[in-house]
Amino acid sequence: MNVVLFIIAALILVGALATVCVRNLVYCALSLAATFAALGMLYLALGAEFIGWVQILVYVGAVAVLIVFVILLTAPDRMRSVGPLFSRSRILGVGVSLGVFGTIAYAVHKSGSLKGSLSMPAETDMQSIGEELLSSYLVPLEATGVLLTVALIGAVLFAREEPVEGSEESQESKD
Amino acid sequence: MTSTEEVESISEKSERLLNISMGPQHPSTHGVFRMKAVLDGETVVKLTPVFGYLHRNHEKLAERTSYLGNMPYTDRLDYFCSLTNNWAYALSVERLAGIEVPERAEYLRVITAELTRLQNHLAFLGFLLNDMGVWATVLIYGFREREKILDLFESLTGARMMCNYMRFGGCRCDVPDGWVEEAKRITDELPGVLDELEQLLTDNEIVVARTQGVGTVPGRKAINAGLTGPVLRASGVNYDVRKVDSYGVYDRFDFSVPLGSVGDCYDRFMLRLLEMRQSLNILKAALNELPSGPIINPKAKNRNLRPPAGEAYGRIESPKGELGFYLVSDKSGTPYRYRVRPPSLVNLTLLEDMCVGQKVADVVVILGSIDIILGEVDR
Amino acid sequence: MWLVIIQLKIGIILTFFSLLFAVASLAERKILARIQNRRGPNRVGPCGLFQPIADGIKMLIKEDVVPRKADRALHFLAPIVMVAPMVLLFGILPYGGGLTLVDLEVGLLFFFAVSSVSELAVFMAGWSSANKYSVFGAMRAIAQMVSYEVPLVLVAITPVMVAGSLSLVHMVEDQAGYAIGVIPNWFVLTPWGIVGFLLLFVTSLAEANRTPFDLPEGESELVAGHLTEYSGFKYALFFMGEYFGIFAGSGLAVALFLGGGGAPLPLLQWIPPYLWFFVKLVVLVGIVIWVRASLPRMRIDQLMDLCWKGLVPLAFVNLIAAAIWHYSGGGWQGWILAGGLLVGAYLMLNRVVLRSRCSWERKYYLAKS
Amino acid sequence: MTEDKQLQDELALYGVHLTLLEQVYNWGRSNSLWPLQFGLACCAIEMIASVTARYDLGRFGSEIFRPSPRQADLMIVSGTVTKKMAPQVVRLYNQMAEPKYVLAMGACAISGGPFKGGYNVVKGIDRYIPVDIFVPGCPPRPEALLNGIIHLQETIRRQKLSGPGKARHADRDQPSEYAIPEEGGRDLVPQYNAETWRPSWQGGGK
Repeated sequence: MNVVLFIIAALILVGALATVCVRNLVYCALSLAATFAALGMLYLALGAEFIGWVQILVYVGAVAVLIVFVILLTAPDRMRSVGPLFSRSRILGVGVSLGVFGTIAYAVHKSGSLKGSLSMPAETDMQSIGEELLSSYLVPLEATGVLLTVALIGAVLFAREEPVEGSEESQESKD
Repeated sequence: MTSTEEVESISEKSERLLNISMGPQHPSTHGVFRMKAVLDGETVVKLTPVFGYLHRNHEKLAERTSYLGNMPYTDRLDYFCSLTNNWAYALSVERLAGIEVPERAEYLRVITAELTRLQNHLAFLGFLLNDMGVWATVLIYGFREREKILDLFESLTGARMMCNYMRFGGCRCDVPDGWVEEAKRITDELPGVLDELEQLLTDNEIVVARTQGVGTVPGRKAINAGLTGPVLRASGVNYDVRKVDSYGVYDRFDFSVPLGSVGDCYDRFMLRLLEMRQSLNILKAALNELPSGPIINPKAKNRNLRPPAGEAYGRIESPKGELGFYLVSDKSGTPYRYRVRPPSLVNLTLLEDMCVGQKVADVVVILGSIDIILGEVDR
Repeated sequence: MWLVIIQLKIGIILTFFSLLFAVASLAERKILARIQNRRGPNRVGPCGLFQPIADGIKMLIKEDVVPRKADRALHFLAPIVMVAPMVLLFGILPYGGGLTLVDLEVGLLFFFAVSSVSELAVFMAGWSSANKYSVFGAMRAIAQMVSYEVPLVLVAITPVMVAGSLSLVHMVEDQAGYAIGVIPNWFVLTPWGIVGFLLLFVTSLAEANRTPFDLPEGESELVAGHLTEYSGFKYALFFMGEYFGIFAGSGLAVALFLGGGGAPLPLLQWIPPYLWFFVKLVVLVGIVIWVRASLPRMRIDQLMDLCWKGLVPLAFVNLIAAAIWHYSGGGWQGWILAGGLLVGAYLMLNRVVLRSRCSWERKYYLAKS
Repeated sequence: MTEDKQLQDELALYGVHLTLLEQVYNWGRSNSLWPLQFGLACCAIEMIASVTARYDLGRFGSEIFRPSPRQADLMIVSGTVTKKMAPQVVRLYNQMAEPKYVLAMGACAISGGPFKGGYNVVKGIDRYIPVDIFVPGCPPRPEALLNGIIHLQETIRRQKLSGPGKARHADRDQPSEYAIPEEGGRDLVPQYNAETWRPSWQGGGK
């Protein structure tokens, strides 16, 4: 089991590094998709079937595809190369990443999951996930839904072009 | 929008625009037509037609070929409708040389011309639907019926497509035995086929959605651009050379000219269906009333024809519109000037106006609804 | 022993679908030909049966052209990414009768998760070809697949709701048995099931880029869309991926709505369920081919309109109808309530979406002079 | 090859049927000729007619007209090639994947046909690309096209993949792409591709 986990971890690392380091937008996006897929595999290897497939469905099937779509729509010329690998403010970058790493490391250390051996949780089947979501976590779930809806509407509002006089908008109303 | 404004607005948004070239080898350009399109997403911003990929120097060749020698070349103008091309050319030469045509020949001309119209429109429906993405089904139905008509042509003239049938002052040969009966049988059969096609297509939701409101041309604009034929009549303009000029013996037949109201692709498509029904009426009457007599004016000279100096313009209603031949003679054996007025080319003039603002997929349908033949466009 | 059986099953399933691919590619040409009053391939082998073999040989040995400006790696990977997930999908279809390979608890989720990867393949194909038509086709394909995934998932949720499980096997079991002794308990024979089945069929046509939704490779507009620059075996792989997509989509429809391997009559239950499953699947594939021969293609805006203004709302209403049906016990009240809701919604959507763009009635004048 | 053939025949007498890989290869290629969807002029209509119900090219497995040259095996040059179009025709040929064949359909594609005297017509497409089958006629009837394709199939079945006289696509010395002519004032430049055609005064001719 451990070997599998290590392979997956290596895949995730390579994918994530490629996402950041490769100088080709499309390759970045595809490596990101590969990273997501590897993450999904990690969940699956840990026995969390539901979350694993959801990870693949949502992140590979939807998020990565949308990223790719956006790249296609917005930057057809700049797809093949984006700026230099390292930004100018290296010290700031190192600082930020160290900070993030420290926070996560502290949280993991504090949570105590590193101490004992990793105990597999009892069967987390669909049924229990659904029941938990709709009973204990109903309010967060609904709140997330509302938040997403608001985000969606906001995105539509932002994306919509200002109607220029005599443009498609007015033409459509004529039809 | 004037052209400079247009260019400016295009360059403003140029980052988002995509230039694509459709043709000369493209599944839906009906030959070697080419369109340079500028797209904003799926919408056409600008469209430039590029002609000349099939420029076969028809007119230049004609000016050094004898009058009769040009007849086979006219077959290859609009290669779907060789017989109407023949007729238009014969008509102009007859006007130039002052040749009378016997009655039987006139009837034969009407019959062959209407048969040509039928097979052209049948093929048109198929090509239009092909452009809409039906995998050749309607095309093959159309061609199935067309083959029957081509059989008639073959037994009459010896060739399926390049008939070379008309002569100055009449027709080349008389109908073989049983031809008229066979033609009658096919004319009786065709209404059923048309019903079938109509059932298949006119109420098809996707066909309606793809054609209605697409490529609309108002009547006034169509007149100004010089459109003719079904494309013009779809915009509601009552103009049919068969009625206006009543060349040949068209004044003896009872037929009407179908007119559309909106002028979009759907109207153009429907007009063809309706026109076929009218053609069938003419055909039926002509086949029944076919008089006996000579098929060619015995006094007419075909070989070494040297018409008196002058000029003449003969025009007919070809299936695609007004087909005219303008001839200038200097008493020699070859035309001094020979000019074709091809309906396809003139009908194409509004292509960009029809297409701008529509989707790419519509461009293909609009082009299909105009019904062009490159042999005639590029000559 | 266990491993041997699994391998045997995998072998049977893969053989069946590969054979079905060969037969379907021939059948498509034959059926199209018959619809068009033609004969279709009949020179190679008896009745043209070896035509797929000839095509396969030719595809294999055809030169593999990679355009100079193309991205070689992605151009090579795209067909693989296209076919591989489609093959995985066959693993979870509930053939029944012991042939079912895996009974995943989250089967449906697996289906959508894996099939969504093919969108990336289309993008990779289109982008890597460095051809404007390819990029155009890829953009259309992605827009179309992302949009149609929404109604597809919404429709697939209804049987989940009723059966109370994401497992396809469980869903088939839920449809076992017969009402009044003759009518099978398939979901398609409920008001929400009919609507759901039709929606699923339409959306999976769109997901597989088939007529009338074959815009990404619409010949008359985009030459061959994202496949324009593919030749030889890579093209064949895409072709195969498309067909496998159709098979998997049809298989899903059979499992969700047509009772999986259930026999249509109690009398016919002696026929093994996997045979029924395959019969139903083949019939659906036949309908897909029939549709191809007879419908024109839609336009991109109409496609999106149909999805977002027609199918998505209808799928939502269908979800509610299924809930009503479920809680009303499924008797005649269920028929009236759920059926009425669906018919009402359909009529309303029909008025709003489909008819608004075009006026059907046209007047034509017949001028006498 | 002849010895092989003898051996094969002898073995066949004893009920042992040998099939050479080459035969399978040629059989597959010859029965799956997908033409390029590409019409030039009048002949294109007869080409379309040959796919339709009465003639049905599909019987020979060739009804799949691929619009993209990458997936096509056979280029039917159906009609007059003008000087404006010739570069595109050659380019399309270059874009096709090997093994590829060219069928010159009709008088114009073979020699310029009735328009040979014109200033804008290429006098035969074989000046620029190697033509495998000529189908004469103006335009050839669909039956003639079918005949041409059947002949082409037979030619393909006879092709050898190695040894002297091997097929064009198997021969590394034979080019797979040809120079694309360009507009050059009076005529196209080059006037012909020397690899495929030579004027008669240079020992050309069929």
